[in-house]
Amino acid sequence: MEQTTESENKFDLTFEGAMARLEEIVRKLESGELPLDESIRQYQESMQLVKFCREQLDKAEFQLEQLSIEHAQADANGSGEVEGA
Amino acid sequence: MEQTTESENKFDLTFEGAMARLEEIVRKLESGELPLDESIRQYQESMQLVKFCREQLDKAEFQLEQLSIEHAQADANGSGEVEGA
Amino acid sequence: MEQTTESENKFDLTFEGAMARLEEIVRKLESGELPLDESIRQYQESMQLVKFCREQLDKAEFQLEQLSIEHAQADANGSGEVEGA
Amino acid sequence: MEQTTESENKFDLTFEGAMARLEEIVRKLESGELPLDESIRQYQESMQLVKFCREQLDKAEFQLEQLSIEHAQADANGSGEVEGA
Amino acid sequence: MEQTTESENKFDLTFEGAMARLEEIVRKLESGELPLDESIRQYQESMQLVKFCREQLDKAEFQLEQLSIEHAQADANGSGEVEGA
Amino acid sequence: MEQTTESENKFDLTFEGAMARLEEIVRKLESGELPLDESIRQYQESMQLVKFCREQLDKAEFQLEQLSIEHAQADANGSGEVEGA
Amino acid sequence: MNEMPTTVEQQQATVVTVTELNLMIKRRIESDPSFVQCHVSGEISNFKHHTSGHMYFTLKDETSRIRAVMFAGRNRRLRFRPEDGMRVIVIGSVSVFDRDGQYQLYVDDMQPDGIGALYVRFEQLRNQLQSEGLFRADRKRPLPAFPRRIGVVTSPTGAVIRDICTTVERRYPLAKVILAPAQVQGPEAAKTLVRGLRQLWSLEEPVDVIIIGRGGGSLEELWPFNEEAVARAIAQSPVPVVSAVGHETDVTICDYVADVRAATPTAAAELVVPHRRDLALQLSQANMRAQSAVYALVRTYGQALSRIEQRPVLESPLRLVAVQRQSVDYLESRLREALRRPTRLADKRLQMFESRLARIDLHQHVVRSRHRMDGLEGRVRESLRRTVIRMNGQLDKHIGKLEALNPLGVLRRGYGVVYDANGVKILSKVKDLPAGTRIQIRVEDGTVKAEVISDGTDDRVGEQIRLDI
Repeated sequence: MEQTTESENKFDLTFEGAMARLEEIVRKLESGELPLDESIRQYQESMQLVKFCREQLDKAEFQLEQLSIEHAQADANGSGEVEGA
Repeated sequence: MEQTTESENKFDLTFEGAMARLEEIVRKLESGELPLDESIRQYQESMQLVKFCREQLDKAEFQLEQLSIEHAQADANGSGEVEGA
Repeated sequence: MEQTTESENKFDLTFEGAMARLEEIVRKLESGELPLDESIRQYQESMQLVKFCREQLDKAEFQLEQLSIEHAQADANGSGEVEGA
Repeated sequence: MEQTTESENKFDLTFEGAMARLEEIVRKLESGELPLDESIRQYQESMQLVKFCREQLDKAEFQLEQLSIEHAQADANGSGEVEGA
Repeated sequence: MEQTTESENKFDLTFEGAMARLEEIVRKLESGELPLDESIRQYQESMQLVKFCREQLDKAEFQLEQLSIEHAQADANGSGEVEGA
Repeated sequence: MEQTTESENKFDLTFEGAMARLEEIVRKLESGELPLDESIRQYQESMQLVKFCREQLDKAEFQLEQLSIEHAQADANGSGEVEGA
Repeated sequence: MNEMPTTVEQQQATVVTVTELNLMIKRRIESDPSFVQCHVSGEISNFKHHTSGHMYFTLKDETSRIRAVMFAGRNRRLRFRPEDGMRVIVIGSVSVFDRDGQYQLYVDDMQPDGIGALYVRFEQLRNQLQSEGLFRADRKRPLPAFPRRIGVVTSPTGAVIRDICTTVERRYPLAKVILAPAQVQGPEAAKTLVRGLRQLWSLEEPVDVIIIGRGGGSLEELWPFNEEAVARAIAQSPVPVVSAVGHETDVTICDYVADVRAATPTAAAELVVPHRRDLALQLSQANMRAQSAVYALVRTYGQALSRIEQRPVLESPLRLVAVQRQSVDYLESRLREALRRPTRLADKRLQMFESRLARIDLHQHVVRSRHRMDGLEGRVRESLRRTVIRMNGQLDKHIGKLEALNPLGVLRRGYGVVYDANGVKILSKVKDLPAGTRIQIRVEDGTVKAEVISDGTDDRVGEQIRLDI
């Protein structure tokens, strides 16, 4: 059930939200003010956030790649016409 | 349905409007201020705008060329008469 | 119908009006401030104006030619008398 | 009809008037302020005026008129002598 | 029953709380002001606290171990994709 | 019954109380003012007190040793894991 | 002679030099208007025409004479040669020739007497009309450029009309000459001249210009043209008037009043009408000017149109698009550049977090905690251990003392302690030990049970022994 909650959490989570949360956690961890178990929980969360962000980034890069290719093709066709004209 | 909306959108869109929008998107993308997924959406839109602008330009060039040819022909006939007179 | 309107337009148009309009259009086109489609419309109009002006000039030249011929004949008759006096 | 009007015009026209009109037309034409078609109309008119003046000069016959004087004895004699000269 | 109470106790107890308590006990013991039996009781308590802390630390170490492994795996996958892109 | 009283006595008795009583008895015995029987009673009491104290101390030592063993065992296990990590 | 000094003395205050006196006289005379422009009649004598051109003579009558001078600038216009004995009327001013102290008449004009009276009238009329402003330049009207009808007031039989007709016919036959016949000399002449002028004005079709004149003659012959009536008629003329009276040297009042003065009738006609040759030339020029102007206009317009047509934007309209295309290309290239930016930025940031996370060593945290805990544990144990040792020490001390203080320690020296049968109560008094009492005796190495055999007696030995010690 915990797993599910996390997943839902991630589902709603934006990349930027995750990054912001990550920032907060890193800051807290760096401050060394957290209790041990809290540190571990936060560290754990940070790992999940990193994973989530990395995935999002990969997905985004892939999409951009795709778009770039599509557009390059469309362009090639388009410019071909123009130069031929 | 999305496709249709876009088409309608483009129908109302002028070249200049598209260019302005494009400029705005490029600026936003360059600033790095957009959320990641928004970046991708904007990039996608910008690609369509580029395509639309190119099409408009091609169309314009074609029209100008036609007009220029028509005029050159009319001129050739016209000047012929004048020189003959 | 458009053709008719243009023709009527030209009917009212003087050579000078056409030249002034032409100058204005060229200036606007050169300024690069016109929207693309407006540029094309203006270019179209400029071509029609050039044609109209050219026709007017040709007509004027033809009339002058005619007058010159008429006058030369009249002169030949007339000047004969004068020089004889 | 236009021809007739011009002829009538000429009929009323004095040599002096014609010369003045001619001068005016030449001045206007040289000023370059006339529209093209008006220039040609004026030029046409100027040619007619020149023609008119030449004709006037060519066809004119000198006339002497002597006013009668009741008391003057030499009246009839004087004018007779002059016209004979 | 005693065992249960301790567990409950421990349940509420944080590592940091336990350490603080331990610190306090040490101070008391080192002050030499405690009666012997009290010393022994405190000693006994301190030993339980030590046990609790040790367990906590062991648990933390285990969790960290786990996270480290997970992360290393995720990283290996993730970075592989990214670098391939 | 005496035994019980002692035990009860001892029950209430703290190590420190016992030591204080011992001190007092020693002082009294050293003063030599006590009648023999009283001396003997006191001496006998001192013996019991010594025994009580000894027991108390033994108990404490036992605790120390006991935990020491436990700890050594736990340590052996724990440190093994930790160092292995 | 004797009186001289006094006279001289009397006049001492007002002594002047001769020069000054002559100057005073000169000023006095010249300031008197009756000596200015006065008409004087007399007979010439002692006439001398000096080589300088000046004329010196004496003017005299039966009873008197005056010296006169007429400077060259004045006498050049004389229409007769003055000579001795000639009666003349002169116009001039009296002044003093200060070198000689002589007053003399400075002659401006001179006429032979007889006509001299007429001359005076002429001058008077001329002054009169001039003062009325009839000769003013601004009254002079321009002649019409192309007169249709030219009125001429002159003798129908004279050469004047003939010359005018010939000239007009030759130069400008378009103009019609209308002759108003008039007598040009004699007593009736002025009247007929005025009538002629009026006739010409009142024609149904008015004339455009009038020439009035006659041929040359004596002053008397020309006199009608000096008559006031004629002059005023000319001044009243609604059309410009050209006077052509006599020869060039003859000046009449008419000439002053007329809008233009011509030297001769032919000259008058030439002034009044243009020459047809000039007109033909003018017409040709006008024609040429109009033509070149209109051709120039068409050419200029043609050039202007060509220039417009050659403007780059019209000649190559694709430029219009080219600029925009560049903009699109530019934006697209920027877009491509920006493509990876968001992910790259995000990636960089994420990497930063990762590296910061990597630096966070929770393990170390645990290790430190463990150390701290171990430390605390050790301290607890050490503390307790020390307490136990200390307490043991204290206890041992007590025990040591107690060992020495064992009240039964004396037993080792041979003492014994008597207890009751139960071994509880110490019995140290004889009275407590009646015979038969069961007792326990504790000695060094144990306890024995015994029974008192006999009652004891008071024994002080023990005391003594104790005291001995």
